[in-house]
Amino acid sequence: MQFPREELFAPGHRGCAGCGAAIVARLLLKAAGKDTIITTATGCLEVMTTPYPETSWRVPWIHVAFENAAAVASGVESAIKALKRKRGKFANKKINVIAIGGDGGTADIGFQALSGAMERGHNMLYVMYDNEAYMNTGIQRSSSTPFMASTTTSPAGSKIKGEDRPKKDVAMIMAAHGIPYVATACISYPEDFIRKVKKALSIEGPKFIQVLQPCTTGWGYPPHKTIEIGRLAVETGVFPLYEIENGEFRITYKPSKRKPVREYLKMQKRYRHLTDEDIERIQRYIDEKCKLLGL
Amino acid sequence: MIEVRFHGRGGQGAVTAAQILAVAAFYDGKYSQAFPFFGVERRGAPVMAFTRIDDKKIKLRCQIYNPDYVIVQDSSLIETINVVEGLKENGAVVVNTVKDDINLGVKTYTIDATGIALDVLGVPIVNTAMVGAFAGVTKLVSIESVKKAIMEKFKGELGIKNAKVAEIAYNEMIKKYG
Amino acid sequence: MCEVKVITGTSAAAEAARLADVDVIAAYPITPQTTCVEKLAEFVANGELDAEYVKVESEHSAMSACIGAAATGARTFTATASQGLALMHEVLFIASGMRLPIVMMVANRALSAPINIWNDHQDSISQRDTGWIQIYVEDNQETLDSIIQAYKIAENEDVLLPVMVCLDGFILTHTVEPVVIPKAERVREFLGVYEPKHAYLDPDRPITQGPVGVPDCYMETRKQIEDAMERSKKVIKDVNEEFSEWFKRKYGNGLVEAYNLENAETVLVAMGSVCGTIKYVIDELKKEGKEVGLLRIRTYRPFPKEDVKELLKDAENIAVLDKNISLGFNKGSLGIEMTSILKNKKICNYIVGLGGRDIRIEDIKTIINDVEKAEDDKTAWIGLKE
Amino acid sequence: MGKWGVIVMVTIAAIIYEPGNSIRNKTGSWRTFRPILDNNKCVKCENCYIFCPEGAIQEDENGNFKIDYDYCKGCLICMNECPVNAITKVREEK
Repeated sequence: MQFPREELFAPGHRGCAGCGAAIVARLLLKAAGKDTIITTATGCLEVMTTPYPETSWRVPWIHVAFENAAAVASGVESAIKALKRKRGKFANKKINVIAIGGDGGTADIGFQALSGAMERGHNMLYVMYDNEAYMNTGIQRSSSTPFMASTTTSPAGSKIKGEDRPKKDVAMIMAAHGIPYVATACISYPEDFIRKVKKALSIEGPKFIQVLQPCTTGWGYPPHKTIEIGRLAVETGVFPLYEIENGEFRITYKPSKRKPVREYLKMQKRYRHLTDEDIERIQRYIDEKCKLLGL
Repeated sequence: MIEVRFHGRGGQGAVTAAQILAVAAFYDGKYSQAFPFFGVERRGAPVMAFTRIDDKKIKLRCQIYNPDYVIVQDSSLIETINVVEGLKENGAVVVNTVKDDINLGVKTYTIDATGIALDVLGVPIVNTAMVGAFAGVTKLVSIESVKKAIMEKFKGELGIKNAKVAEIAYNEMIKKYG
Repeated sequence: MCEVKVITGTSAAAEAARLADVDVIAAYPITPQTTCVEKLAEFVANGELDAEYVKVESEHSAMSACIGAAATGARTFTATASQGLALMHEVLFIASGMRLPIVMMVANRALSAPINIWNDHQDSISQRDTGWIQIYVEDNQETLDSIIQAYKIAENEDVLLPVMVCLDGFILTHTVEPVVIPKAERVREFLGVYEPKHAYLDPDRPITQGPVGVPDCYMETRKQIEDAMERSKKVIKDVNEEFSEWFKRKYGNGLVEAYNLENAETVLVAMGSVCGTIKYVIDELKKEGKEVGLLRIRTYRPFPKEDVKELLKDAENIAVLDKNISLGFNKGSLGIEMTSILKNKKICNYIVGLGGRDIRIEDIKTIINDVEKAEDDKTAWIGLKE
Repeated sequence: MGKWGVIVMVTIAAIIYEPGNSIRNKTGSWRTFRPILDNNKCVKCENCYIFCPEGAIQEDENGNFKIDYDYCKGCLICMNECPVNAITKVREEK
């Protein structure tokens, strides 16, 4: 038996068939276990798991607003500390405090609260589930949307070919905060993701994991391809897997030979407007990035 | 009710002086209140602060327009500000100066607070001297309470020295004006 | 037994939070609240208060962290003013919607633009409908006492709503005056320990807080808050009584304070520190044989409708002072609300003290003369430059 | 029965005190295709188990993986990720 069997994320949630965010939640809870408190930013994951009076969460869970999952988590963490110390609450249990936000709630509107919480040194893990756009409200671009991807607010038109800016590198910005642990992960590599979550939770202080999560609706591919596409994102070098532990960078998965990005792009409707030259351009950009990281 | 206005420059501790006076009055068993003129002044700019002293609880919350006393911590202010503005008819002014012949057209008491401060503290911070001088002139607060208030505000050696400054200023005013 | 200190309003607020033994403070400095959060930081640094102090990067995160902490079962405190309160606006609704008994000091200050650090009530009045109980205090003693009372009110199971205690920026926050500071043990005994039954995040009892409020449930959650507001009136009155038994001080009936109302045909209605100046003028006029009354609204939310109706039933001339303005309606919020409660009464609304404009003794006298002469309802701005 | 299930009395702050009660919501009706798992072909690699967004594939007491059709939404990730083609699909007849 390889993966933990305890299911702390209940079925019956209203995510799309093939939802990557649900896989993030399920894997995350398998890694963290039951002594965990989750704060969640407004977004797909929050909406689909808690339409009153139903919840898919079997761990204590709180949602407050879109931009403050990290700030709420810092309040939770502080309360646990104070109540343990002053009133012997929580029976001296080690409680994992985990904030979850999508790329919009993390890289955009929640960025300030995230930066503050990481800088203050709270003992918490922040998990950014990255599906590269505002999926909850119908696929609008975020700063995590990749170059040339078409979204409803960065549409592929006759003059502008989708998103005109490269993807914001949130993990590296978090690393620049000097926190003890930063990692990227992808749901297509569950052992790697679970290992990183467990490792993060074993470290005292603020931790950040950015987990790539393909979205069937937003990226435009059939639901059964969720894992396959995530795997291609990693195999092509589009989304490299690494961790930075106490400032030390380490690639955690190195494809033996990087696949052409064309294979990845061609599977998704958000890239269907790309010409051969566009794909070449993206390939060159990815090559450069991978070179920097030693891929 | 007695209303006092302090004139000083930002960084000279006019607000602290007004507070020390209020605390001293409280130690004497009176009700008191002190507040700054709520400005945006920075170090060096002219500033004001106020103290109210009464035998009963002070309800009034507006600024002070007709003070009974005005305390001028820096005589150079006299050239730029009408320090006696609104002063009550039988009111008085206490000015920090080395001159004896300042004519403001009202009852004026002078003291070389800077000299005292330099002697004892080694720095020209005159707020505690001015509160001592005010006590000496008006007898509205006891010097014991002024000293107590100062020692509470400034801890340790600094408090002792400032209390001494206030006492010297107090005695000088008694000697000078009776 | 008690200690009396000559302190500012912000210090009084900080002392209250210390006495209430708060567990978590999350705050961001802003004028004129700053000295309150500085004082609290000092208390924590010196071990005079055992609390976690979260040095957040904004007011939005201050309230968010308080929500997280309160939802975990901690007693929380924060403080803000003006732009900071406006930045919190979104999360204020969430604090009350999640029924978390957070207590916040608001150092009332005008809103930009133009930027203005001085006092009026526009900041907290603009949070009227957020589901927070609002207490407006007259002096520094009441600041301290009200924050202690606020915990007792907020944590009452009939209430479970957050409370903001509003004190006038600079006029109280930066004014020193004598304040009685009760013994910490006594306050802690008065308040008891906060033991939330409805909501706390605990792995041993996994609950979901803040779900999607579908149309089938949202309206009920609003009605529940309204009902709690209504119930809070009695709780506020009871706490005021109980507080006076313990600490020998009380503030009217908790909701309103009547001053010289019995024989007065002319009555001023106001909130906050200006009530002190009004009382001073009333005392002066009384010496001249003139009777003028004051109805001080202490809790703006819940609004003491019943008390107002009863206490003003014989008033002929009602002057309502507002340190805020509903632009486009040319009335202050208190003016609008008094008009909706009191039918067939002459109610004149006076806009005063915006952005720190001093409210002088003469201004109060002008208002009294004006309302007595007025033939019908009106709005006038007092203290404007010609 | 309302759109969101029966809400008789709304709890304070709409807090949900019953962890994981979304199991009341049987999402199996969403399916167009039904995955069929052939346990004779299964090599117990756990791919279908770990990648299922619903957690609808669970191990039974004999160590065989089983699909819970009450919740399976028919995304067919399991079929796609099965290395030995032990999972096939059939159209749901509705």
